[in-house]
Amino acid sequence: MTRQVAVIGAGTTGFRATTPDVSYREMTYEAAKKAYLDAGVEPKEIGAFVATSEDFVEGYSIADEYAPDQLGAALKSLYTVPGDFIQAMGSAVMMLKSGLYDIVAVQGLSKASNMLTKAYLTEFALDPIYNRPLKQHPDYIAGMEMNRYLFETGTTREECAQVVVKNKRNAMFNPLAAHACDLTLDYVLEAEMVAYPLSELDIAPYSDGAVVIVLAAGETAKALSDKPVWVRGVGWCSDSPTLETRDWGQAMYASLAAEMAYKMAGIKSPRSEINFVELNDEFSYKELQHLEALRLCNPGEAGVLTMDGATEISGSLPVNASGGCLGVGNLFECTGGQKVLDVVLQLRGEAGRNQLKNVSTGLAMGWRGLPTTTGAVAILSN
Amino acid sequence: MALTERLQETTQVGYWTGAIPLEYVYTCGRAGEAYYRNLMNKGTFLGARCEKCQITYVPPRIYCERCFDRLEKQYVDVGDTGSVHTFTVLYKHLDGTPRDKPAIMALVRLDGTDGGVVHYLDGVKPEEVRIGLRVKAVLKAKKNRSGEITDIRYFKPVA
Amino acid sequence: MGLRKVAIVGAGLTKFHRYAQETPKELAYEATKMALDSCEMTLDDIDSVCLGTAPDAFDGVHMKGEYLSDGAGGFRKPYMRHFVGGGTGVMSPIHGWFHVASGMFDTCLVVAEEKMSSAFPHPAGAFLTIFDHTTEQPLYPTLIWIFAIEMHRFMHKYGYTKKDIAQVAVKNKANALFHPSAQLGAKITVEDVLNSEVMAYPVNRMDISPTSDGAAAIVLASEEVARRVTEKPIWIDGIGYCLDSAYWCNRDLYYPDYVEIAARQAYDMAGIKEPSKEIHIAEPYDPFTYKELHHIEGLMLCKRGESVKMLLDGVTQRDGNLPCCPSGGALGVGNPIAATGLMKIIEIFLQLREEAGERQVPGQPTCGLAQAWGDLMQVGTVVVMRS
Amino acid sequence: MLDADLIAKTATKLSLKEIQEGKVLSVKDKPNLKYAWDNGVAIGRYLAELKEGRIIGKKCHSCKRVLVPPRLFCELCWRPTDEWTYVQDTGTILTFVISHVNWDASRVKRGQRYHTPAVIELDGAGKDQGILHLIDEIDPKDIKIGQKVQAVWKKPEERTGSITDIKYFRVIKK
Repeated sequence: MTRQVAVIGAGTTGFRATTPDVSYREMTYEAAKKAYLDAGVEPKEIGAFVATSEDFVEGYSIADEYAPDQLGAALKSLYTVPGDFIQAMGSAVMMLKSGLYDIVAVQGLSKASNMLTKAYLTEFALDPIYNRPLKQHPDYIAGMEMNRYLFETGTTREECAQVVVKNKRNAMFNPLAAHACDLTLDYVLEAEMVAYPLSELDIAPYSDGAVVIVLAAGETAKALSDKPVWVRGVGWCSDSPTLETRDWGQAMYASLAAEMAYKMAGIKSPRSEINFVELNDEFSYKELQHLEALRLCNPGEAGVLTMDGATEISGSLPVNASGGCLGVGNLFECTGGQKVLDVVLQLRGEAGRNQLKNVSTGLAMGWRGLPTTTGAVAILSN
Repeated sequence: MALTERLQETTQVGYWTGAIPLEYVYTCGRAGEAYYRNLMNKGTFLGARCEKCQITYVPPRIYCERCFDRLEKQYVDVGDTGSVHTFTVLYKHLDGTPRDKPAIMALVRLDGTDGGVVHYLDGVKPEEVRIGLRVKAVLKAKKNRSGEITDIRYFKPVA
Repeated sequence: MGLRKVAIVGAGLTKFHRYAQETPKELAYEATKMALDSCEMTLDDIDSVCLGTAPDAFDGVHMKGEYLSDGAGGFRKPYMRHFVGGGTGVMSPIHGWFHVASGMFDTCLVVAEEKMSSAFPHPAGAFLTIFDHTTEQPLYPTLIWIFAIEMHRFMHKYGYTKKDIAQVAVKNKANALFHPSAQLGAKITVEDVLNSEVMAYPVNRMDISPTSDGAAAIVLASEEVARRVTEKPIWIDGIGYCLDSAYWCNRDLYYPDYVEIAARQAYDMAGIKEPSKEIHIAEPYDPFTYKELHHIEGLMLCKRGESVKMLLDGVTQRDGNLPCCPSGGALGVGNPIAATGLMKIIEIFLQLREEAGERQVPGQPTCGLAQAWGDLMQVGTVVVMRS
Repeated sequence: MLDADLIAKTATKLSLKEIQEGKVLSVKDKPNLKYAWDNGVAIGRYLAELKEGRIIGKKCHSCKRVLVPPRLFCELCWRPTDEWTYVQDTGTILTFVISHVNWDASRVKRGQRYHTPAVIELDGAGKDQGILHLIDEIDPKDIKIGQKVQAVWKKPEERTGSITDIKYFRVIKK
């Protein structure tokens, strides 16, 4: 019942804005092959698989049909979590802790470039009775949320813009990232307004790519891996989904998901026990809102910390050293997969020029994007 | 090696196009039926009150999401006036093209409730909108109402 | 291997209708509320929630798991959706089992919902886009094609006739007369099935379950909690699930290997050596008549090629030696996909508690099984339960 | 125990007419969900070969199957596939259907031919290695499992690189 769980393998294709040379199957096969090679396992040794997808992101009515083949999971135990990769990872952790399996693989995939009507897609996630008939670009929800967040915390547009500058610059030295840029604060502040106070550059662009990780239960992990990365805590949570009654200023889902993960990991003081964070920044303000929700700083402090450089790679609490969604890209369900991947790479000392010094515990946090109020957190240690 | 072959010339690249060919009719449900009938007939908004949780939902629901008590007998008329809980000025259409005139979108927290309506603001300049602004619903003429959220034309400031 | 014991302690179901007025959230709420009430629990007692619902294309909401969360009791709780197409309903208690068996939660609310009537003009249209977008959709395939293709292969292999298979509809629709949620309970004859409209030979209209709106919910609990809240916990003793390749034309469709593999997993876990003797009652998935037989064979409840004999001998009747679909199944109760699978779990739960009323099978069953199927003739999900 | 009275109150039965005539309120919507899926290596080659009037698969030396549609990996052996291999455009009907319904559940109009889709095991691909396609040029009543069939192709200038470059399969001997 107290079985420990570790990441023993990770594989990715890397991330690009478009990937016209490979099908989604070929892309996933590549990530899976790398993950299994990294873990030193064959699919037949893997007890079960968890895939992530949402039907209309992939363009199928039943997208889970197309998960098994490229994972080596045909005629094996596999199910799909239509959720963030970190939720699926939570599912895998439960499966391993139950004692029924020793090795479980988790898959995330984005062929975002193949989905041509993304605004309509997000709009189709709105309540059909109360919200959808307005037929407006769903970025208005992010604009409204950003406005309320700035109002409640005193955070400024400049502080949000600094998140964009930082993350896109971090991506410059992450060879996996698709949207690296070296920008000035002024350049970001002058970007075209989309939904005041949200501008074009506050919004993470999309990317394609796949991530597969292999998780194993304690003894198996130790036997198979020289450098297991332990999943000390995992948590997930959904707040009220309705626009009319949800919390618009604070990310309650992230707070509650983090509390679950902290409790499991025995973390009492996140700020001193977490060394670095990869969290969801699909919109610039989300990085700040999420940092506060994770209790890594007080409400209203995240912007100040960002301006002070505390969240830079060289800072006291590096946030999105990979470049985050703003620099790597929004990967739909795979977004949390990129977060987990980068925490694993950092903890193994494999993060290249963005490698952080002396880190032993990292936090990965996912959010399901507009218009949802669902988030997930994983805490990993080497 | 993961893939034994890769396309090596741009002219080999190809794609296949398609769409999801479906249409939908969504019934408004038990609570939605009451909400929109009330809006059509009385021009006001209906909420659902959970005394246990001290919450008034707008739109109303048949249940309290927090305690799961039934609220179908707890519907209350909450009027048509409230204040701007948050807003945005939207510069593009759903298809991504720029708007000639930006739309002001807001969550209007109806007075005495914990819910409200997401809709347009009008009769006010974008730069004059503030969180907390007092607003009131402007509805279509009664005969033109069909029991949809678009029976509301917009919310406008009240003195 | 010392797995944590997990029990079902409460259950709720809505009425199934072709067109229900309730929104998907409202349907989910009604089933969930009933499940909580049935074991005198409230949302405060619930540590985690998992949701089973099949394609977004039915309810017509992208990411419908997010949309449904409050109706399913997920407000500010660890809430997660799982999805294996038509097999989702029976995957639901499996996913719930993971929650409780992990030791991370003591209770898990398991909810399944489907509102198929939102899709117009007919939810069948949603199935065009389950086929491979590039290599199959250009031929405009339908769901009925793929079932008829499989049914024809199954009949061809064993020499089964349409008349034999029609008996499944007669049995299940009659059983459903006693199910309070049923949409299509009826006293019909084999001739009625054979004379009903030909949809796609060999499938006639009455070989097919209806499209439905409905929801179902159960409450799972750890042994400690279960013993506290009920005198009649029903234990989930075996789980299994398996997904075959999406290349559905690259295998012989007469036999569902994926069901057999899932069943073997569940039997191994439950310590079952001779399923046809040790399983007293079963709810195989019956979206089409032949599917019940196909699945009975895959579940190894009879030898391959003997399911029709079993049916014609009355073995699978409610008063037979191995009652199958005593609820009335998808054919009789209705088929709101994910909710149907969980309805089957609930039927076994009630039967093992001897609370099935007029549907109660004789002989005090102590071990039952529910199974669902899904995707492109691909998914098997199996749960073995004991009193 | 399920309480029939309680269950009866959980959901309100409507008819299609009641919804369409507005007896209860409803909202209509038609989603705009469009895609362009990358063909990638294997399917790209498959479509290009169809345009040339050929069916290509990829062989797996481990399980000896020729995979059609081709893929770069064998999903059962979990290894890269081996050489590209043409299969014949003839084959055997493994199973088929006589469908009176169209994809959207509407019925085939009177006077029109019923759809007769089949799973066809292509010669040269291996046992049970089929593809989905249509049968034509025969009265549906006369189609039998086990019949030999051959692809009827569109004219070269009409082919676009699609599975529909094969118009249908026709029965070549009883």
